[in-house]
Amino acid sequence: MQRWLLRGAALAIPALLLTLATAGQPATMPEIKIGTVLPLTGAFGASGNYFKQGYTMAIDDVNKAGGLAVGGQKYQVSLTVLDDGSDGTRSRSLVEKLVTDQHVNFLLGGYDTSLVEAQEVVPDQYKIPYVEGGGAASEIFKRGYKYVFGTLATVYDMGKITMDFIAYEISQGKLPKPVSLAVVWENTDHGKDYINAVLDQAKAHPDLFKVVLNQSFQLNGSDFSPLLQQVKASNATVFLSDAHLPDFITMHRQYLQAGMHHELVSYGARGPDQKGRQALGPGADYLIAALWWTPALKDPASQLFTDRYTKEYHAVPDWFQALSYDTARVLLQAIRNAGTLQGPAVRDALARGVFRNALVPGGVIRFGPNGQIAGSPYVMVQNMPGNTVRIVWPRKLPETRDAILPMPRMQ
Amino acid sequence: MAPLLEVEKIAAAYGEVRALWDVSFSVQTGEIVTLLGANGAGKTTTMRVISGLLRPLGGEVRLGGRPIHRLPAPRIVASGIVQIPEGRRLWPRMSVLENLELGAYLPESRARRAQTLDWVFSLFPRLAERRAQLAGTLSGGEQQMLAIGRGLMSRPRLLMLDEPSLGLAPILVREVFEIVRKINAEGVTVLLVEQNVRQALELATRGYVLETGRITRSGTAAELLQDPEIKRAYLGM
Amino acid sequence: MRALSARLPWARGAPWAPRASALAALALGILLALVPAVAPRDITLLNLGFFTFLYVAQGLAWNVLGGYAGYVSFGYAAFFGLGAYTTALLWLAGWPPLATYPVAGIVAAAFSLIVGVPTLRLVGPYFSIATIGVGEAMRVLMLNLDRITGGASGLNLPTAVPSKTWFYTTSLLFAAVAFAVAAWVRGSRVGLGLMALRMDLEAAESLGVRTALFKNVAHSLGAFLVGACGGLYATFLQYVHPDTVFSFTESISLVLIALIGGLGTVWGPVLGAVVFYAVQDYLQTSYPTFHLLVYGVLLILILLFEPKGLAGLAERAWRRMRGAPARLAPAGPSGAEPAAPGRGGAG
Amino acid sequence: MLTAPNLISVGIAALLTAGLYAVMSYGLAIIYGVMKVINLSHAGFLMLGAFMTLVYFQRWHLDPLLGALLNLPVFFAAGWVLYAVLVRRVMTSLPIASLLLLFALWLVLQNVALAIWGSEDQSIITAYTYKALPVLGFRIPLTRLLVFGVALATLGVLHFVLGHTYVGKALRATVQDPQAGVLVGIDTERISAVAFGLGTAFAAFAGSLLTLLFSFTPDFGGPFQLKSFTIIVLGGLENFAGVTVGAAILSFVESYAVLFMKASLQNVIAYALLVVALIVMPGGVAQLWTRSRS
Amino acid sequence: MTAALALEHVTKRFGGLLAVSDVSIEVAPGQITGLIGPNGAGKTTLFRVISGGLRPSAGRVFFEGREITGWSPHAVCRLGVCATHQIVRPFPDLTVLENVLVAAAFGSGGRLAPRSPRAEAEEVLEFTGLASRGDAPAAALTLAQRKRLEIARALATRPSVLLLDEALAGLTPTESQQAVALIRRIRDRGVTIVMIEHVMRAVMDLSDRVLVLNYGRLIADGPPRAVTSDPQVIEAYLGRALEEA
Repeated sequence: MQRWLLRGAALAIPALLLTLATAGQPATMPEIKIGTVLPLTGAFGASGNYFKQGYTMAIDDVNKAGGLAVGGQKYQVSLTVLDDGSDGTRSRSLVEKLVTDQHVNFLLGGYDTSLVEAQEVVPDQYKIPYVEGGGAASEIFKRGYKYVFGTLATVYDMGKITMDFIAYEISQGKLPKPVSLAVVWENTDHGKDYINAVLDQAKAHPDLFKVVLNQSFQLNGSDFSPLLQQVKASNATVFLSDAHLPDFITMHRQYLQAGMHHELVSYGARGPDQKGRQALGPGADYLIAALWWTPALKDPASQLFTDRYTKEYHAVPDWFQALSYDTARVLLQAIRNAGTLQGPAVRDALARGVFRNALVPGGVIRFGPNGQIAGSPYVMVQNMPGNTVRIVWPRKLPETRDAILPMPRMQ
Repeated sequence: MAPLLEVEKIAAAYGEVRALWDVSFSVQTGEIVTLLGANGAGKTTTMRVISGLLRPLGGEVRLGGRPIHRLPAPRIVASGIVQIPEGRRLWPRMSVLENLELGAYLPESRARRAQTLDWVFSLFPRLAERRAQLAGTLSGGEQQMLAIGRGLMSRPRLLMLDEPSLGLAPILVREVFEIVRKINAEGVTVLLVEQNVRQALELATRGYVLETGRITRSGTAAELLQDPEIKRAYLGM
Repeated sequence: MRALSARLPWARGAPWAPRASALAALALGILLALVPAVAPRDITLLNLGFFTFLYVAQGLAWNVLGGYAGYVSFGYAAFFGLGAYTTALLWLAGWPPLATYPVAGIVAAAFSLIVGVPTLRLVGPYFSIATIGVGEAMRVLMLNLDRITGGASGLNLPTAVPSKTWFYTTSLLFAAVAFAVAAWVRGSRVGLGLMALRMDLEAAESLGVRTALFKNVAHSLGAFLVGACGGLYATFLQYVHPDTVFSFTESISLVLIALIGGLGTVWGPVLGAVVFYAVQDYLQTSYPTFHLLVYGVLLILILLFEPKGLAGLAERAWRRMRGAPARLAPAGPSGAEPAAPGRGGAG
Repeated sequence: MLTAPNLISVGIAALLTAGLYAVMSYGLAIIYGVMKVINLSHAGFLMLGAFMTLVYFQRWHLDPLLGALLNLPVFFAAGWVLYAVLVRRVMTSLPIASLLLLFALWLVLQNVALAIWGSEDQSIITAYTYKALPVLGFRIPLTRLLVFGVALATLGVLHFVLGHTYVGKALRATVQDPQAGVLVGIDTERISAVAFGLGTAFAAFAGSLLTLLFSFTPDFGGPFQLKSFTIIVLGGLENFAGVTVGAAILSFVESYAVLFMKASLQNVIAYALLVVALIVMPGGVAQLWTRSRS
Repeated sequence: MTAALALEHVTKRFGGLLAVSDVSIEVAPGQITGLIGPNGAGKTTLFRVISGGLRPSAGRVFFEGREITGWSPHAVCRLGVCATHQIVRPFPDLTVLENVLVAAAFGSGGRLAPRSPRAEAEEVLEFTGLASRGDAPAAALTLAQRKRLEIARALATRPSVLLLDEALAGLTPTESQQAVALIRRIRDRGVTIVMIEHVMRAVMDLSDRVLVLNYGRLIADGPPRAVTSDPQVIEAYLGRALEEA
């Protein structure tokens, strides 16, 4: 019979190891634990790491300032980051683990809509406020969760604003009326929101827009040339594509290699990304993008952030870092406002709060009743030669300039 | 003069299954010696031990007085023994010429490749005609010739043939045996494993009978041919 | 199927061994079932249990075809995914989750027949490659069936879910059922046939084993269990997405569990799943950036030094303790020693 | 949209892709042929080849095409060493063991790359990245043309090596009947090492070529690997000449199918072809005209 | 009386090779039939055509009057025709008893009605003299024991017709004699036996009738004595002397 004992021991040992390993170290000063599960590896690995940078910067800020004052008590803020490898199952179970095992007080969101969707069931179960800046699909906020807040304006709005911009340019005579559009979109929630906005706008303004191609493609595709052949054959004037970074790079490279040209090309939020510009070189020039944030914004908060980030990481920040920085700051501010670490109180503080001095265009973050950021703070930018960008929309911003349209052909 | 090949008390097994117990025999330079025996008697196993495909459990194999039973198979080929396996084992999707060229794979034989090739083609003019053809498309007899030709490409001192008549029509068997005789006449010693007892003994100078992993009889071909025991073993008469 | 279920008194040498194995399993099961009573609020523990049992159940299910019969499939995510979506859709249609699991299993099993009948005719590695194709094709296909699967948005499921204790217990029950099935199959005529066909398909066939039938039975049995697990998983997660439930990672996990634990043994997948999930969980928390690296190295070490997995290791340790010489590894191409715990002591 | 020029330009693109596909599958075919194991670490070497090209490019401004050439000896050596210290040890046990070992190797390679280069997208831009050549009124991207040309040239060299050198012939012989090889003095162990080296070298070489067309991360390679499976299965697994045919079939089917179906279903084609080919023609496409051999 | 086994014009082609050519045979129940011929004559191919491993290119196969042409091996086995293999292939990781159990549990097609497969397996082990090795892993058996196990497994399927492919090859004379005795005892149980054999003495001793195959053709058929004195057979076996050819 002894060997069954042996087997039992074999079962117990890993469990024991686990217990030993996860026994926390006692903190010397009161601590607020914030946890996040990010895709540090896998398909969204790059963006996940940007988010980690933004979160870390915001938390370092308060710690350097002597901690976060909550209800008259100063707290050290710690950040626990786990990697889900871009996998939904793991993402969700790790978030729960943060709550039940690491006993975090608050949660910051993951990156990419699909992973946020997997994570978002947890916060309400444990009444732990969760703020995310990495998922923008409207689907996330349709489920009625009370503890989930998002700082990214919807992708639907991104599509809509892009169309507004195009309409304006038509009115300026820079694009023909009606303009023909070829639209391709990645087969994700993100892409669906985008195409829905484009189609809605086209339906609302048949005099302005004519969608001549509407195709979806698979995320992380390796070869888009057959798709681009169709885009070419559609003879559209404007080419719109909603893609994640790797797909954007691959697709636009193939686009340029095929010698294609449209009067206006936009890849949704892609274009001014540093990685994209490095990967495409002059090929990325004159692309139009709709962004949640850009270092080209001249408001003091954005400028300060850009400087600090550049100093720390020796690179120019993109919206990923800015939005994650904002996201963490909103959460910290809400805790401060609530004056307590109680989940429900902080949740209410988030729901009611008006967070000024944010980096997003307009500088104010407020959440709508569904938890998503109210309003649609977007800017449209155009890449300029020499790795600079120009803000081209909305017209009301002081730094806005005219877009160069039709886009010049690449030499 | 020491015999070219001496096999002394070799024993062998496949895993835990014993196949050879105590096999000893020898082959003199210039001879054709045949190993006779029923299926499963251990003829092929003996060959595999000699050519280094199977490590013996005990005993010794010597070529020209030098022990070779510990050498890896390629070194045994280099030392001058080549085995033409049962079923030919050609490379079906390679041409006749390529099959032959690979027969001279070892650096020693590579140097003389062109000469050897001429010699092999003179022995098998049919192979010369079909040099570009894929081996898989040859007829059975041609395949057997190619197998022998491939073996000769390494310029062996000892040629071991395992059931060359297998699956061949009688007329082709005759042709193959004729060629073996010719090769022998050109100075290549031959060790032949055959089921076709009479033909093997017509060709060989001497023979050994292997039964269940042991040598049970030996003698000159003429002696064995007359031996009633041989008839008994093969026809049960 | 009555003939199939004719149980054989089948162990030899130590007639107590399978009974001891069953007793040990029963004791362990009862012990584990008491955990929620002792620690009803330890959600970490309950979650750990839930996932571990879920993997135990699936590892055991995979092992029926993969271990006993030696048909290594990299495509079980298809069954898991189908099960998850079946439960999701029925749950959304108002069914209680518990009632959906058998249906989830049946859907997965039905699909396994569709795939299995042609692909199980392929031998060894070809079958494995084909299953990679089937698994990935299903994932991409499901991503595009927006109407049914929610496509790339996935499906949000009802937010009212049972308690952690319920999940823990149900998952434990699944593991227990899978264990019973796996142990029964191994001791029965079906298992005998499966092992025979693994070692020599032609010989088994010529002794009257309906190999094609048995392979498919094993396949769909595994698929049924994995499908049901998929259903349970969907309930737990309250969200299903094709990329998640049809992922290659899911498929490979089951192979790894069986391999780490010991292919073809009853206890192997149990040990394998515990180590697989616990180690992963531990590594993921402790080395968020390096966990896969560590995991890969661990796997290589197991393959190089203990190809029979933990069950083999345990057996070896046991022999060493008893001072008995380790049995010679069989030399045949079938390699993997199917030594079950039940027969090790007698060898 | 099914205009003639459109169909032709899709055809041209498919042809160019086929060259790339062939090169990226050869390594897999060689290793499978000699060792009868599917190299699941193929994707890892594609990826590593791409990253090494990046390193050469950044350090020494070495053009990716030259980087590809440099990768050949570097990765040949790496493959040889890996075979000697790792792969060889599991070749005698279960086929599944070698399969999983190579899978684990992929995991390790991927994560080593992650540790070194991070998860960000990397890419290489050369002076000719966006250049294109007009051919018969169609604009052909120079990089694609280069990749195709290099692919053809390499295939030529490979065919020469396999068909006209002793090592190459010994390799083919080992694929067809290793036992017979031993009998003429071929050291199969060494041939296996050569095969693993060559397979690795070709994977890395293909990885270098991919940098001319795609950006890459440590995760890069997976889809290409699956396509390579499909290609060598279509080609008949042991038939090196079949690889080219398999590559062409996959490339053309993929390219034209997108004209009739959702682009997001593109990859299903490869997977479905893989399964169907395995079941319907286990000997690959080549068996359709060499049925006679039994 | 129906023949236990009947072949009608059976031909089997592999590509261009004619392995079995137009063979028609009827085997009476209860007899031992020896099937001899030189290597490569098509004997094993013929066995595989009967036992279902190969579908004949032409011709038909009957078992007790029932056509079984092209049936799969498991079906043929369960009907009552079981073949042993020339190269023994026990299930290496199973014990001897388990090996036999596979056959008893699957191959018997309900012919061991009152007995459990295990009892049957044990009885067969007893009968074949392997009882003492029942718990040994099959991989650890000697060649003679493996040959015996091969027969035991076939026997456990309770066949009406047993096809033995070189059951004696590689055995020592003593082992061979034991095997001959075993085969005789199997016949005494009423099993029809067709055996391919190279050990001539055994064929002569055992067979009621001998069939000779050469180049896929049936060249002789008759009582052992008559067959071995047939000049065609002698030629096929000992070969025509070269100069006479």
